[in-house]
Amino acid sequence: MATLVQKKSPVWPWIVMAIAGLVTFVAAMTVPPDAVQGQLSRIMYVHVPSAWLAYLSFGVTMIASGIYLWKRDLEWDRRAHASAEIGVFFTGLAIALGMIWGKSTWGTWWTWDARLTLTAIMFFVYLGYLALRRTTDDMDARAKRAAVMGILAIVQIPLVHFSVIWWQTLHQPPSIIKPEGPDMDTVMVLTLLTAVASFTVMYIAMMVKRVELARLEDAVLIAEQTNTGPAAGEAVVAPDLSGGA
Amino acid sequence: MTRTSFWTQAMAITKRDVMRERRSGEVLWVTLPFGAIALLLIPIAIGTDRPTLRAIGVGMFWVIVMLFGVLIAVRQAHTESQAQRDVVALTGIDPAAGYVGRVIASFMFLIGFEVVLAVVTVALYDVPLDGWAWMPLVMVLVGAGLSLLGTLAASIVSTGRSASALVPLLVAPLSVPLLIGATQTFEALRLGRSSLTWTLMMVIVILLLAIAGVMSARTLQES
Amino acid sequence: MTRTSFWTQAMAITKRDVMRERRSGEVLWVTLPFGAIALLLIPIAIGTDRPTLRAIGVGMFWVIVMLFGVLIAVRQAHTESQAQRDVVALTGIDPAAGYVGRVIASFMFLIGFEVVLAVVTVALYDVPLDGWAWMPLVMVLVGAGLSLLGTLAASIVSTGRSASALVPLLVAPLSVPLLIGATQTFEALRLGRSSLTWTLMMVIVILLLAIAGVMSARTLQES
Amino acid sequence: MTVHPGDAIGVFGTNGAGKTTLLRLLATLLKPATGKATILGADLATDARYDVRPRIGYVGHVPGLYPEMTLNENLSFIATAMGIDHEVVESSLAAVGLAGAADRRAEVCSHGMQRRAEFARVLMTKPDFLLLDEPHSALDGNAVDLVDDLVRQIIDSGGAAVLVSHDRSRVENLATYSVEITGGTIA
Amino acid sequence: MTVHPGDAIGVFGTNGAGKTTLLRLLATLLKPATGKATILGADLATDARYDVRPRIGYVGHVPGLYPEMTLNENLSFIATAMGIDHEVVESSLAAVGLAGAADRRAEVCSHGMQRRAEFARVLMTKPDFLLLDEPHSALDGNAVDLVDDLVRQIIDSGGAAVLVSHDRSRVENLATYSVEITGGTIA
Ligand code: HEM
Ligand SMILES: Nc1ncnc2c1ncn2[C@@H]1O[C@H](COP(=O)(O)OP(=O)(O)OP(=O)(O)O)[C@@H](O)[C@H]1O
Ligand SMILES: Nc1ncnc2c1ncn2[C@@H]1O[C@H](COP(=O)(O)OP(=O)(O)OP(=O)(O)O)[C@@H](O)[C@H]1O
Ligand SMILES: [Mg+2]
Ligand SMILES: [Mg+2]
Repeated sequence: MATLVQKKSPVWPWIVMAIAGLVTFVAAMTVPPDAVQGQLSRIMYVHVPSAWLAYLSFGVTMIASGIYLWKRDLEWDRRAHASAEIGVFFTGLAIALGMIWGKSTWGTWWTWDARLTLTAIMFFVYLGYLALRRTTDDMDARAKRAAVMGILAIVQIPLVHFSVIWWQTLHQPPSIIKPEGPDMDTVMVLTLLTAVASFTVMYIAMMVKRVELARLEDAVLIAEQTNTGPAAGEAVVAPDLSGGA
Repeated sequence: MTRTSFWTQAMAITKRDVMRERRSGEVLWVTLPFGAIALLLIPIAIGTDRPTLRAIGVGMFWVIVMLFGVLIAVRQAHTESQAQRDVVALTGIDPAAGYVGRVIASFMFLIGFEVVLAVVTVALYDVPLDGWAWMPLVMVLVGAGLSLLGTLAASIVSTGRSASALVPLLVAPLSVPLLIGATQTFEALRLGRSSLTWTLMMVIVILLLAIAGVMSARTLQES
Repeated sequence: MTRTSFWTQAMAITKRDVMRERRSGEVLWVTLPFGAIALLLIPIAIGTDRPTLRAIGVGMFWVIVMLFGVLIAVRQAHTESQAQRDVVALTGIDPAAGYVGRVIASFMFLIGFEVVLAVVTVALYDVPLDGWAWMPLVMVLVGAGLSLLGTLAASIVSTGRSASALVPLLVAPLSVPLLIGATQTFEALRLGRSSLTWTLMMVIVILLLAIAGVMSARTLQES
Repeated sequence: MTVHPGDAIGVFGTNGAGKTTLLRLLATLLKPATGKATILGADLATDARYDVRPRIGYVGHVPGLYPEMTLNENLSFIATAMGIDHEVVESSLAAVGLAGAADRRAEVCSHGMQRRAEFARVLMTKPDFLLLDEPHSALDGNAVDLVDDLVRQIIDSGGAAVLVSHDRSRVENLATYSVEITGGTIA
Repeated sequence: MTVHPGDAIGVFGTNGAGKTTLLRLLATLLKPATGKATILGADLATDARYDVRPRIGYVGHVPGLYPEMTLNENLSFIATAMGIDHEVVESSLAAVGLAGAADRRAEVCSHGMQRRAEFARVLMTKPDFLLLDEPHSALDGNAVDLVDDLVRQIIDSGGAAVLVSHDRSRVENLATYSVEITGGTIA
């Protein structure tokens, strides 16, 4: 179990996260504003990468879950867990920014729209994944149940992505990943790609940190479970026969 | 003692579930009437404007089928005690056979449920009957999908504290493609387009669920 | 040992129900998400046509409240074993106090349920908010009616197995006046008419249910 | 058959003979179909039986605890409903040796611990008439002595007890006399 | 601790000591958190434990019957699943004295009858390794002899048995040796 706790916790991920955040910010601020939407279109350079990184995170969760079920190595379970948690964070960010954006362009915080609703469902599904992990302290049982859900929940992604094609709704249809190729201004595409790249780097740094934390959590759990303390049966003592209550 | 085949085991489980339902009448006497009441209450609540009712009838039918159907399929999570589960586990039944057996039983209840509710819907909502020839197929697909999904969800949560809390979250993501598939099939037919894509999507979801359920059965049986 | 008052007994029961709910999270984590999911699935199923959604939003809200509300209130029929009922009966608690205590607990859960679903409905359906000032009153009336009704139904169920068949038959006719009352109140307000008649109707139903519940409590307690 | 104050009656019989049914009848939990029975002065066929309920201490063979509530909460609920002081809850649990497990949910308590908690409940309500169904099963040596003690206390203070059991030797020690049930008839 | 063929081990301990937990572990129903255990040649921590399940005869202290099914249906379900002849169902029920109650729903059977039905199930599956939790509770004199008989049969034919009980004298008669559990440790 000593392997779970590293002697030195790396500092570089923190630095990488800060730099990646800064790059995204600078990129979003230097690009010329959108002709129609004005300054607010800058939100896009955070909103869209957030959404995509959420996909990436959940994809990694699925793959790590699959590998866990195959190898039964808890390290993969920790990766799946870490990635799901980061994915929930990015989904939340995408929704929050989308709502702010929506308030200014559609005039409402939230509206019935297939993508919005399905994104919200996706958020809750992965919250459910995290909740499922809390229902037991048995690490193997927890890992197995979570892995099954981690794989199943992936159907959310195509659902969210294609929802705009399936229904004509308010939300932007895909403008980059689609059969005819991107139809955006080159500068905007480049900025977007920069943002996505730095978000991906940020994701990797977050993963390193979160997996490290997960190892620590597991180490604590193992310590708790092996050091049983006063045996369970000792809660029961001989009855007091001196005359009762 | 001879080790029994996969299908013998699955059938034993199905038979048990059917028998328990016949004795308790949970689906027949509680879920089914509640579903029918739901369909009855809707026109009362939203007003009996015929065009509106016609427009929403089919959709409502599927929503009620999804909601109550999932409740039917997860019921076993609540109706089996630890001691009963222990006894079944110790027969050495292949957990995958157990999964399949339970799915088949739920599927049968769901088909019955769908048929009765379909009749109620047609009677109450005056829905357009175009594409009714597709109805049996879609019903079977939805029934299969929901029973696979509900049984899987029930086995994922069957142990652990406050586990039932997770059922809706597990069920929601996968029931959405089924719902979309079912409603869009009829929408496509109405608009004269091909509904094959939707059917295909449902078939894929069903296959995924079946594979997931069978593969994870042993894993999930352990506490 | 002093014999306790009616209200002490009722409050003991309420406290027990609240504690069991807090531990199991059945309402908070299962019924509430299911209700919210139902509201989410409806637009997916019937199409995202905004005027239609606006038109049916309020009605849908009440239908979901009725259906799941009754499920919340009858849940206790399934969650109490014979041995547990025996223990409670032998405390000598007045069965009417038991009924009232359970109703109060259900009422509290239902109000929470209504508030959350109301927020979801407003968010998703963009419903017109005229007459919102009446909302708290109507919510309280519906919550009271459903908890009285569901608890009564639950006591009928717990007296015997085959009795559960009666629940839908009991619940349907009595929830209809509540539903009509709730929806027509807002309809009347929208049309600028007085909604007093509807409110009065709900109050009468509630009184009838309360009397029926209290009077039959002792009879229903025996097995 | 009459049970007098100070009596402890042992009831024996084969499986399915009707012992539990008799006990639940005496506990006013079942209504007699035919025949007449009076308990603590109240006719079991009339509503008067409700009034004597708080004076009855019944322990069935299945524990009636709420699994998701702790032992303490389970007993406190009964105490509130019956107007019993909350300190008595703790002292009763301590008396059956469960002081250390009072804050454990009933569902994680072992079978014997749950049965002990049931006896703590009876201890707490100080009944005049004790009805115990297989009182010694699932209890270890210490707890068995406790139950015997409880029965003696009740009968010494003018109460009565009916004990259903298969453990003849132990109950016969305790009982003032015994009856045999076969096929629903008391011999 | 090793159980050899032909051994019957009595396990004793106070309430909450961990006897039931030990038994469920041996029955492969729980997975050991730490430590190593092997049963019928299969390591309890690996998937091999599934293969030995049909050879285990476990009776817990709570009956695992489906209440709405008859005793016959309950046993037939197990028989079908395990490939046992249906005549054996009837003869097993008859062997525990339940021939007359075979078509009664489990929920209307008395506690002792339900326990007898559980033993009929074990009789039917002819296990090599018997795990009984408080086997004598709720059973009348006849049935108790029956259980003792069952245990002797199994160990005579080369099987083994572990009996958890509070009834020391009876189990010590039966057991080849006994162990004591306190606070989760086998003494
Ligand atoms: C709460 C509100 C919103 C949510 C939950 C949301 C969610 C999402 C998601 C999940 C994606 C990723 C889609 C994919 O590529 O598969 C996305 C992309 C996008 N969103 Fe939003 N969004 C919201 C509001 C908005 C608003 C108000 C706008 C602009 C008016 C907007 C513009 C975009 C654009 C341009 C994309 C990139 C589309 C693409 O190229 O694929 N979003 N949004
Ligand atoms: N699911 C659980 N979670 C946590 N603790 C548990 C759980 N089940 C049992 N325990 C605890 O483990 C201990 C051992 O329980 P076990 O049922 O094995 O006792 P036992 O020796 O069989 O006692 P008894 O004689 O009362 O049947 C008890 O203290 C109990 O509270
Ligand atoms: N709800 C019921 N409906 C019909 N018959 C029942 C019901 N409950 C019990 N019986 C039957 O009544 C008879 C007596 O049951 P009872 O539980 O009183 O037996 P008992 O003497 O306590 O047996 P045991 O020693 O096994 O506990 C049994 O034959 C049983 O099948
Ligand atoms: Mg009995
Ligand atoms: Mg035990």
